This record gives sequence, C-alpha cells and structure tokens, in this order.
Amino acid sequence: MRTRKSAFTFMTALLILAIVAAGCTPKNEIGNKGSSNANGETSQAKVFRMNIHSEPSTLDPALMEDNVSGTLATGIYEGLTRKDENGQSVAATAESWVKSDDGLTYTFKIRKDAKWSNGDPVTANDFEYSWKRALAPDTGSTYAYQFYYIVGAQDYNESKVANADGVGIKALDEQTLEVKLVSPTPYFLSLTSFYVYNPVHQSVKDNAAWAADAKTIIGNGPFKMSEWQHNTSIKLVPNEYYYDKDQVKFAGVNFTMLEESATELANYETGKLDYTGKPTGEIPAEQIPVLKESKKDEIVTKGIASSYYYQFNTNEVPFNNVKVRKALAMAIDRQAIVESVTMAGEVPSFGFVPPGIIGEKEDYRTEVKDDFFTENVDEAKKLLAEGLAELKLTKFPKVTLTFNTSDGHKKIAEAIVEMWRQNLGIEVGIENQEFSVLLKNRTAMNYQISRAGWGADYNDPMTYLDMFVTNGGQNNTGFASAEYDALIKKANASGDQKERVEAMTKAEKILMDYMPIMPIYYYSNVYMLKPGFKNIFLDYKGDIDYTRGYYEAE
Amino acid sequence: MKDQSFTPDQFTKLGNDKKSSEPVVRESISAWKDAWQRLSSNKIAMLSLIILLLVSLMAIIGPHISGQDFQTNHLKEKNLSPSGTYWFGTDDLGRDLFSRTWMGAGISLQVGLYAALADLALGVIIGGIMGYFGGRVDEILNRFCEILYSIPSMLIIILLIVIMSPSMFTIVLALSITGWISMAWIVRGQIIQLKNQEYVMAAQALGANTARILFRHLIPNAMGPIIVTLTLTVPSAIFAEAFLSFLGLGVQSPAASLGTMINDAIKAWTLYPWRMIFPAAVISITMLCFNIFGDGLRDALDPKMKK
Amino acid sequence: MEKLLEVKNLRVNFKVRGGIVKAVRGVNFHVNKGEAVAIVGESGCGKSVTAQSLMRLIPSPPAETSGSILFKDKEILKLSNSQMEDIRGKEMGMIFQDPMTSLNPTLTIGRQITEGLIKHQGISSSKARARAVEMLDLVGIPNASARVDQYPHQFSGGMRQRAMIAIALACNPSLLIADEPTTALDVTIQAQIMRVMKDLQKKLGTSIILITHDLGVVADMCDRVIVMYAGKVVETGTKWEIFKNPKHPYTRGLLRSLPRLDQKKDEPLVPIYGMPPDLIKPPTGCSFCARCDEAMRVCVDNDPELLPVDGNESHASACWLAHPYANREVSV
Amino acid sequence: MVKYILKKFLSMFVSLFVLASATFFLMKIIPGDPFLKEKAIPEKIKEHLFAMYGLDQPVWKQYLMYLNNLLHGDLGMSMKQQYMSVGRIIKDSFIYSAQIGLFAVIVSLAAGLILGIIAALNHRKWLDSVTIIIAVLGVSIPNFLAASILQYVLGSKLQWLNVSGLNDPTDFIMPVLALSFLPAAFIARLTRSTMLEVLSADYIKTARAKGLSGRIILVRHALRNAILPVVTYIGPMTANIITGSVVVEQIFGIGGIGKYFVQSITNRDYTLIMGLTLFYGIILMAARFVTDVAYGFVDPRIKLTRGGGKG
Repeated sequence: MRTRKSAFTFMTALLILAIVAAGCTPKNEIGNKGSSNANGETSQAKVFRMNIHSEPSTLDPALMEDNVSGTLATGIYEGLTRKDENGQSVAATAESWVKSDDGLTYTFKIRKDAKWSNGDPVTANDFEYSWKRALAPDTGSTYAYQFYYIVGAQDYNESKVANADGVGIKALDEQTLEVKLVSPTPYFLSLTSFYVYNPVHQSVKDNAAWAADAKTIIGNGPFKMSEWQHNTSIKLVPNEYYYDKDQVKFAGVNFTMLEESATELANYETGKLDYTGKPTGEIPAEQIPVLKESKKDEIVTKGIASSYYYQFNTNEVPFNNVKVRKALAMAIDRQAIVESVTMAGEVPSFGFVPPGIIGEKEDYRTEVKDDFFTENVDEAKKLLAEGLAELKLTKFPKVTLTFNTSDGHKKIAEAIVEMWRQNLGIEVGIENQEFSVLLKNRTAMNYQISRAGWGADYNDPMTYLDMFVTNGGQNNTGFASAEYDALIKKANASGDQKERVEAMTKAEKILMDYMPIMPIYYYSNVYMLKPGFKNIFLDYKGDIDYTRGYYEAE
Repeated sequence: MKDQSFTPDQFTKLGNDKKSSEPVVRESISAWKDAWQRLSSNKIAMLSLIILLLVSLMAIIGPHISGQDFQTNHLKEKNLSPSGTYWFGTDDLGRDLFSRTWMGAGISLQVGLYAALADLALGVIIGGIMGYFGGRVDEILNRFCEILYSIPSMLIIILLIVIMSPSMFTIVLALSITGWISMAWIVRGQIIQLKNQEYVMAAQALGANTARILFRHLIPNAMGPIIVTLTLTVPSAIFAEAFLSFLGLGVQSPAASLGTMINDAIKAWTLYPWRMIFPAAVISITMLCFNIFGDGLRDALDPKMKK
Repeated sequence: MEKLLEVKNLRVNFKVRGGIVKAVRGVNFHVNKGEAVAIVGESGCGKSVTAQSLMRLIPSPPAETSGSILFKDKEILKLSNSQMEDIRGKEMGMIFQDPMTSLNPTLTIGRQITEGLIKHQGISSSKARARAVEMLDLVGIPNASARVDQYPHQFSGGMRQRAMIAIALACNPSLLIADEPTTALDVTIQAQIMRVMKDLQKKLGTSIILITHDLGVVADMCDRVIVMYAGKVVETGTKWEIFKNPKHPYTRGLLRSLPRLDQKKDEPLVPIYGMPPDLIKPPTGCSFCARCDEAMRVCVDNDPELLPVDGNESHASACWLAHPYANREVSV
Repeated sequence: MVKYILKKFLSMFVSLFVLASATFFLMKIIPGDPFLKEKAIPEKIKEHLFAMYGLDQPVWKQYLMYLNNLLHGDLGMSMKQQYMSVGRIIKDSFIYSAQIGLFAVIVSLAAGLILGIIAALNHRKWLDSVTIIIAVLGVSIPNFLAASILQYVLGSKLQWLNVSGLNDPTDFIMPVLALSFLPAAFIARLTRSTMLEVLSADYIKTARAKGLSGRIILVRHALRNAILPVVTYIGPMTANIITGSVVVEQIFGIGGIGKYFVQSITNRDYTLIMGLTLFYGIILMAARFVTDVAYGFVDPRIKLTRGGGKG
C-alpha cells in the first residue's frame, strides 16, 4: 500500500517536474544568447575552428589511414618534409637531405632544434624507431606498404625475417638518418611528408593506449593537443617547443566532430566555425550553387588529385566487349553531371590520372592531355550495335550498376543510367550496396558495373597506374595486359623521370583503349573560409594545412 | 383532466392490429448494418474514408496523368517549383515530382499496409499467447522476443540483402522480422490485465476453449491499444523502408517511395521545400485520415462506446 | 412527514445520432425522511436515469436535464459543480448494479471507502481507516480489519456489494440511492444484501430510493412504490396499494410476471409481451398502449395523466381505464 | 520475491548468452571484415592483421575465444578505433545519449499523458481533434525532419539556440524535443484510447458518486487503470531512447552512442558490435523486467512475480 502510493506519487512528481522543466527552460535560453560566441579574440591571436566530421580512428601515425587522422597529424606531428602550397616538398624536421647519384640512398639531416612537445629533442633515432615500428608486423599498420620502397621493409613487414636489422633505415648519429631504397623512387621525398612517415616518441612502447588521450600524446608538430572530448571535439594549442613557433600564429585550433553537413553549415553561418567543407567536412551539394552567389568571397573550389569512375566487369557479357564498354563511356554527358548533379566544380574526365599530379616537369595532365576518347552519342550507338552483334546478342542484356550507399553516388548513378536510357535506349538497373558488401562483391568479380574512386597516396602518376597491373589487388575488372605490366615495371625500375612519364603515358593509353574503367570526373574540394583567415590551403591531394595560418582583420 | 370531451365510443377496446398510430419498435437491424449506419453518420470519418480512397486511386493513376513520367531527367529544369508543367515541381535531377509522389505513395502505402498486417498477425497471436498462458510459456516467448529485439536489425538486413534480391516481399520480410515485437508486448500487457476479469474467469469456468477466450473475449477488449499501435506501425514502416533502401534492400531508384523522397529532399528543404512538403503531406494526410477513420470504425464497432 | 427530496417535472433528453432520446419525460415524486421508496420498471424505462440524475451523474452533454430536484430545500439542478461534489457521497450515497465493475480494481477497498471520508469529513487517514473498518464490520464483512487492505478482486460478489454499501454509507448520507443493487447477484446473496440495507436503514435512519425491476424485493423493504414506464410514472402508491390494488395494466403485468408463494400450481407466470416504445419518437397517446391487453381507442392518441385513485392521496395511476366511460370489468 | 528475482536473473543471463551467440554467428555470416576498404590492404598485411585479431581461426574457435574473454569481463578493443576499448567507447558515448534520452522519456511521458487525457476528456470535441492532429503529425513526421526543422528555425534563423553541441543547458532543448515527438504522440494516442474506455467504466461513476473532484478521479481512478499500455510501451521505448538515435545525434552534433549501432556494423567492428548488442540487451531486459514489476503496482490483480498459472 505504502510503496504503491509512493510509486505513484513519484510518477506524478516526475510529471510535474517535466512540465516545469518544459515550461521554464526556454526562458534561460534568451539569457544565454550572447555568451555563445566563443571566438571573442581580436586579430592578434585567434583560434581557428573547423570541422573534422568524426572521431579520428587513431592518432598513432603508424595506424593512420583516413584524412580525419591526417588532418590532426598535420598539426600534432611533423615528418622529415612538409608540402608547400604547390605540392613541393620543403624542409621540415629534416633541414636538408642528400640523394645519392643512383637515387637509391637518401641521407637526411635532422634539425638540432627539433623538439617533442614535452621538450625532448627529436633525433634520427626517433625516426628509425618510428618507421621500423610502423613496419613491425605486430603494430598492425595497414599502410605499412608505403614503406616497401625501402630495402628490407617488405620482408620484415611480411614476417619473412625475424627482425628489423635488414631494413634500410639507419640513424647514423643523432642528426643523420640514412634511408636505402630498393629502386630509384623519384617520389620518395614526397612520401616523407605522408602521415605514416611521422615520428612517434619512443615512450609510446610503454603505454599501449597512449594515442587515446590528450595527456599521453607526444608530438613534434606545430601544435599539441590540449583537450580531447571523445566524439565531440579536439583542441590544439601551439607547441611551445616547436622550432618554428614564431610562424605559428593561431592561439589554437578547435576541431568539432559534426557528421551532418547541414549542421556544419549552420555552425559556419552562425559564426561557430571559421572553415567548412572539404577535406574533412562537407558543404551540402545542393547548397553550393546558392553559396557561390551569396558567399562569393568565402567559397573556394580546388581541384584535387582524385578520380571518380565506373569500372566494368570485363569477364562478363556484355562488358567483355570493348565496343560496348566504349559505347557506354561515350554516351554520357559529363559536363551536365558536374554542372547539374555534383555541382562542386568537378572536372569531366577523359583519362584516369587527375590533374595535380607531377609529371616530368610540371603537371602530368597538362603534359599528357586526357583526350583518349570523346563523348559522341551517334558513335556510341554505332559501337553498341557493333559490340552486341559481335557478342551475337539481339538486345542489351539486363545489367546492374552498383555503388556504395551515399546520396551523391546515387544521384550520379540515376543521372547516368537515365542518359544511357535516353541516348542508347538501354535499361540499366541501379542497386546501392552497403560498402563492405560492395567491396566483397567487387573483389569476387560479382558485379557488372560498379562505382569506384581513387585518391593519390603520393605525388606521381604511378599511384594511379600501378592499380591495373594484372592481378593487382585493386584491379577487379578482369583487365590483364602484359604490355601494360611491362610498362609499369619499366617505370618503376627507372630513376629517369622522362623515361618514366613516357612509359606511364603509354600505359594510360592502353588502359583507356581497353577501357575497363569509364572515367567520369576528377574530384574537387569545395570549402568556405571566413574572411580574414590567411595562409590556410589544401595540397594537391586536398589535405588541409592550417599550421601557418593567421588572421588579419580586414 | 383537461377540458376535453371524450365520447364513450372512444373507450371501446382495440383490436390487436390497431393499437398504435406508429410502429412501436425500432426496425431491428443486423450488427453490421448498425455499425455501418453509425459509421456513415460520422461525417469526419466518412470524409477520411473518401480521402483514403482518393489517395489510393491517385497512387494508381497519379503517375500517369501529369504527362510527365517519373524517371525522365530534365537536368536543365531541376528543382523547379510547382507550375503548370510540373504540378508538384521537379526534384534535383529535374524529374516530375507529381508522378514520383504518387508512385511513391503507391509503394509506401503497400509497405505500410503489409507491415501492419504482418504485425497484426504475428504480434497479436504471440502477444496473446504470452499474456494468456503466462508462466513458463510467457517467460520463454518473452525472452525470445527480447533476444530478437536486441539483435542488431542491420545485421539481419544485410544478411537478407546477401541472400535475397530487393522486392516488396523482402522489404516486408525485413520490416516484419522484428516489427511485430512491440505489438506482441502491448497485447501481452493488455491480456495480462484483462484475463483477471470476471467474465474471462467465468468463460474459463464454463469450459470455453483457449482460442475462443483469447479471440472472443480478450483480444476484442484489447482492440484500442492494438489499433493505436497499428497506426504507429504504418508510418514507421514507411520510413524504415527508406532506411532499407539506403542499405540496398528497399526500393531501388529510379523508382521512389515517399520515405526515400523525403530522405532526398531533407538535404535541401530550406531551398526547395516543395520537394519535401508534397510527399510529407501525403504521408501525414493519409495517416490522419487513417487515424480518424480508425477511431470512427472502432466507435462504430464497439458497443461500449455507444453512450 | 418531512419531505427530503421532491422531484418535479423531471425531464432528461439524450442527444444521439438520429435524434433525441427522451429518456425521462416529466417525472414527479417525493421521498420523505427515513422512508424507503422503490422505483420499479423494465430496463430502459428511465428509472436508472432518474436515479442518476438525482445526483447529477448523467454526463451533460449528451444529456439535457430540466425540471426541478429539491433536496433538503436545495435545487440540485442549479448547484455548481463543487457544491454538487459536496452533496455527492456526503448527503446522497449511491450503490450501483454491478459490484464487479463498480469498484476500482486498482485500489484497496479501504482506500475506496476512506477517500470519500477524507474528502467530506476532513478526517485524518488513520481515523478514516478506523471508520472504514467499522463500516465493513457494519455491512457484515468478517475480519474487517484485515479485509480493508485487500483489493476488490479478493472479494466475492456479495462481499463487494457489501463493500459498495459501506462506501455509499460511509459519510452517513441522508439519502441512499440503490440502483438495482442485487440484480447481478445470485438469489441467496440478494436476500443477504437486502437485509443489510434494511438493517442499516433502521440503524442510521437513512432514506432509500431502491431502483429495481423486481417487485419481489420491494415488498420486503420499501414503504412506497413508483412504477415507471417509458420515461413516465404510470402508477404510484404505498406498497400495499400497489400490491393489493394495482390500477395500471402495466403494474398488473409486472405483478403477474412475478412468482408468488401463494401461487397455484397451474397458474402460469405471464410475461408482458412486446417491446417498450422508441423514446426518440414516443407515442402521442399512452405509451403502454401497444402492449396493453385492455387498450382502448382513446389510448392511441391521448396520453393519460397521473390521477389519484379513488380520491386517495397516496395512490395515483395514469390510465384511461380510470375514466368514467371505461368499462370496469377487469380483474387482477 | 527474492527467489523470483534470482530466477529472473538466471534467465536473463541465459538470454544474454543466446543473444551473444546469435549475434556472433550472424555477424560472421554477413560478408565483409574490419579491414575492408576502398584502398585494399596488401594480402600479407591483411593476413597478419587477421592473425592478430584471431580472425584466421575457424568461427567456432573465435566464438569460444570471445565467450572466454566475455566471462572474464573483457569486451575487447575496438577494431576500428584501435586505441579504444569497447567498454570505454560505450561509457564515453552513453553518457550523452542517456542524459538526452532520460529527458526525452520524461518529456514524452508528460506531454503524451497530458495530451491523451485532454483528448479523452474532450472526446469528439475540437480539442480532441487538435490533439489527434498533433499526435498524428508526431508519428508521421520522422524525427530527422523534426530535428532539421527545429535546427533551422530555432538555431539558424531565430538564433535562439545553438545549432549543435551540448555545452549549454539550453542545448538539450532541441534534441530532447526531436526525440520526444514520436513517443509523446504515441503515448497520447494510447492514453486517449484506454482513457476513453476507462472513463465509461462503472467505477468512475462510483467515484463521482462519492463526490470526488474531477482531478482526483482522473489521476487516482482513471489514469491508473488506463496506463497499462503506456507502461508496456515505455519499457522498450526507454531502452531505445537512452541508447541514442543516430539521426538526432548526428544532426545536433552529439557524440552519443546512437551512431555506433550503425557504424560498428558498416565497419564490421566485430568487438564493438558484440559489446553494443550485449549492452543494449541488458538495458532492454532490465527495462522489460521493470515493466513487469510495474504491472503489479499499477494493477494489483496482476501477479507476475508469483510465477506461472492463469489468473
């Protein structure tokens, strides 16, 4: 009796509480309105605020594999080199380096004033330790293969040898790091700014969970982490031990983890973010044309070295016929897609390697025009008819285009399928698949047409072209060409950039002639930056560098 | 007595046939006819029924009457507001929203209807059994429900994607595998409360069999919460279908459902509100009419509510 | 004798789909202090509606009540809701037909008795509880002090009706309205319940209005009888007048349908054939006409008034048979 | 009672075991693995990773290994966020979801009951119609739409509230509202439906005949008898709401647990999937247990605690 009564009273009390709460809270909000603008600092030292979409999967450089982690690594760590705005490698923790004449040995000089965020000096030993740690099989680094250019690295990583003694990474003294390569790799220097090449403090071996908290992360970059609220935000403050701290102007960098693009934009528009959009955030695609009018001075479109394409299963009818593949590639209007569907300033692509990748001397794509094919509906119809005739088919069979679940991919697929329907009179089904399911299907060659995309790992056409060697891990198209394989091999073995680019140009031509993939566009990143913020830029891959940014009131 | 004069012959006895100047008893009518009379005199309920029929009709003919088909892209005419050519405007690929909305309505209403039927069949029976038998039967079935309810439905959906191809059947299957559990719990609760009432005990004492007690006495008395739960099932099934589409199991483009249309429209609703408003309005109005008609139907069928 | 309650020209209409049901059509009666009055009639004759409208328990809308109900010189129909709350339970108690459904299954019997006490007498809950035990004891529930904390489902039907009586009488009201209190109970229990009511009436001096369709229970308990048919009073009189000298054919019908101890074996029980009229469109003449064996032409279009029988103050009947022109050749 | 609780715990333990087993095998049947990505990892590295996580073992062996760890209270490390243990991921994110969720449960219960009672008391009058319309909109407008509209109007346009985050107390308003719409609407409909039946019950007339005030009749006599379906509903509803909503948390930028229920599966983060499933299972079973106990308090005729038997 008594308990029942009190239970009921309790419920009633809860009710009343809820009503009171519901009735009262809106009043408080008016009082708080003014306090929300956190960025009250004046021009001298401003905090830079941007969105990184989600929790970084790790802050251990050896395990990093996504651009969220990469964006944070840019602030917290620093490799031997950095990329400048034009994509050139410039001195960073290494003040200088020497390449041997055969291109197989690099000797880096670590600057004397390089320090960890706890004040310890950064030495060549730290680099040797860190790189070998990344290669150690039990570290479980998925990007360890980025070290395979180094002598002995692959064997060690694949556990073919028991220890790292044979790996060509050696600290000759505190300041000197010697690296021996398997073959002359012209883009090796470019790799040394990649996040897996970042050093870690040797104390990490004593604490397995060191990368989980702000307190235990020791970096050598321009900033250090002051606060990490998991799933919510990360705050960086300048690293007082950084050798170049005079060039670090921001009082701090605040990262929010907002996954919803509309929320991100709303935060930018209400003054809670200084930067919105790619690489780690996103501006809702449909808002871009509107913002290009209303926020002309803040919005920036920057092409990045990534390709968007569809791949065909060339083992399966009808895509085992090159004319059918070509017909499909020629029958769509790429300009209409980038203008009306994707709307982020993408560039229609008629080749595979995107602009922004260095060729012999300048941009590969300006040296080698991507005019491997043209859009031509009449020609496409003719090719399709011929192709089907060769396959002894009377009509186009039922095929399905698969893509991983995403609104953007879906929209593009819908537009392209509709173009095929209108221009070629063929019906292609659309099916979105969960990413893992799609990847499994793709590896198992269980698809007909599939969406794919590729971004550069390093600044060389090879990062694209070596994908399609026969039985390559990424080559799920059935494409196999001995000539192609030979050209790639030749380019890999050569230290002469002219010879390499020639071989790679030929390889790309073979790829486009065979057309296991149908290029659609080269990606571009769209972002908005509040007026006054200077020297924040995206590199050729679209990765953001905010470390030397500053604010100047206008 | 009033100042009224009667004649003696008025005080002669009447034959049995002339006793009344009017029929004495109301025409006796069947229960169904009675219910229909009560329902049809409920004007709002009838209006709802008419709207529901209209929506169903539009779901069938709607995609064909605007002169625009649902899948043709007009990239030059995307995101147009409603006009003479495009009655509901166009979407982000310039497709006619009028045709798409009604096509989507057809698909979504089917999904909602089938999911509701599945919930009703499974949920009411299993919930009834749990509530009525109690004890070990209840414990085991209840735990089974809890386990099934706790298994991430996404795993089940992905499994379905792998072993089946997208179709209405797969959609309804995916929605129903766990959908009925809430219904079963609601029914169980009601039956547990109702089975202690005298009329049930009386029926038990009289030796009525279990099925009869369950379906004649208990479930009709739990109809209120059952109907309310059903009215929640329908819209949630419609939106769950959109989630299935997202995972690759639902309706695949270029076909559309109201759920996927709203999902697409939400990204730009501040710019192109009509893309969201029309499909959302169809769902809301349908649900409103469904609820009002459901209430009317229950009032008409349930004699308890007559007073 | 002092009048406790006087009802004048009470009319209750219900708005329903298809028209207005005239459930009570101009009813007049009174109840004296300490008196027990029965209102008798078939189901649907308006007796329950009349009883419930005395306490204003008929929800309005859909009901519309007019006329006058004077209770202790207060006009019930004009009281405010809160004034009415003070009368209900405190001045008038009510017992309903079905003890199975009239008790709240989720509250203990004690709670259901005490909540009225606490509200009307402002006593502490421990005092109220003591009074509840006392009341349960009074209505004959054994082991009342333990039973008071039990729930209705732990009580048998008869016990529940006893508990209902305890609830209704807890505040010692001057008028108890019992709406078919024994209909739902079996015969042996019926007698016990009636006995409890009778005893309590004597002990507490409460006036009672007993609503029933069963003239049998009336004989035992009541001083006066009011017979209702189709929303009207058709005959009223003392118990003896009604039983020994019924004037209205309907009253006679009711009596004939009643088993009696002095009944001869071969004398059949005679039910009243037919159905009561539709009160949406009540007949213009006598409403019993259609079922009356003695109906006359006058009955069809002329509604008889309730007139004293043989100049007797207490006995009145509404029937054309009392008219001088009518042949008086009827026997009971 | 003690025996009953012990029995319940035992059966809950068994259920959790079945749940863990079912989820484990289901998870292994579906295609994919934690290391599948667009840029495929070289075969050798992948093999080594598989060996590190024991994924190279036969499934039954993996299962036994998992159970063994589980019995030692070890949920393992996340395979995606490699530096975080599953327990810590759940702990860190659940705090946010639980706060918002509990508020939402209270708000939806209060709003739902009030709306439902208003509707029932005004049956077939305009107030009833208004509440029907509100309730139907509540169930037919998905929470992502409600959340977006709230955010746009209160956050972006009027700027009364922050568009996202959970820093000020006022930041709770929008997510709580967005989460409350549907349950409040449903509770309102349930309450209305059962209240209508209860209000025509005889004991309500008895209570009126006692001279009790309308409010007391409503709360003490009517609501208590009408609330059982609501009690049934709030059990699983509470479990669902406090374990977060992907969309609402995403829209309001809240680092809650909701997204992990989806993300862990798309990432095939096996240990996290298992941890979350067990976590949810415990909460759900606890909520259902409380519901059953609450039945007895609401309606004394119900005696689940005494175990079996009809009536």
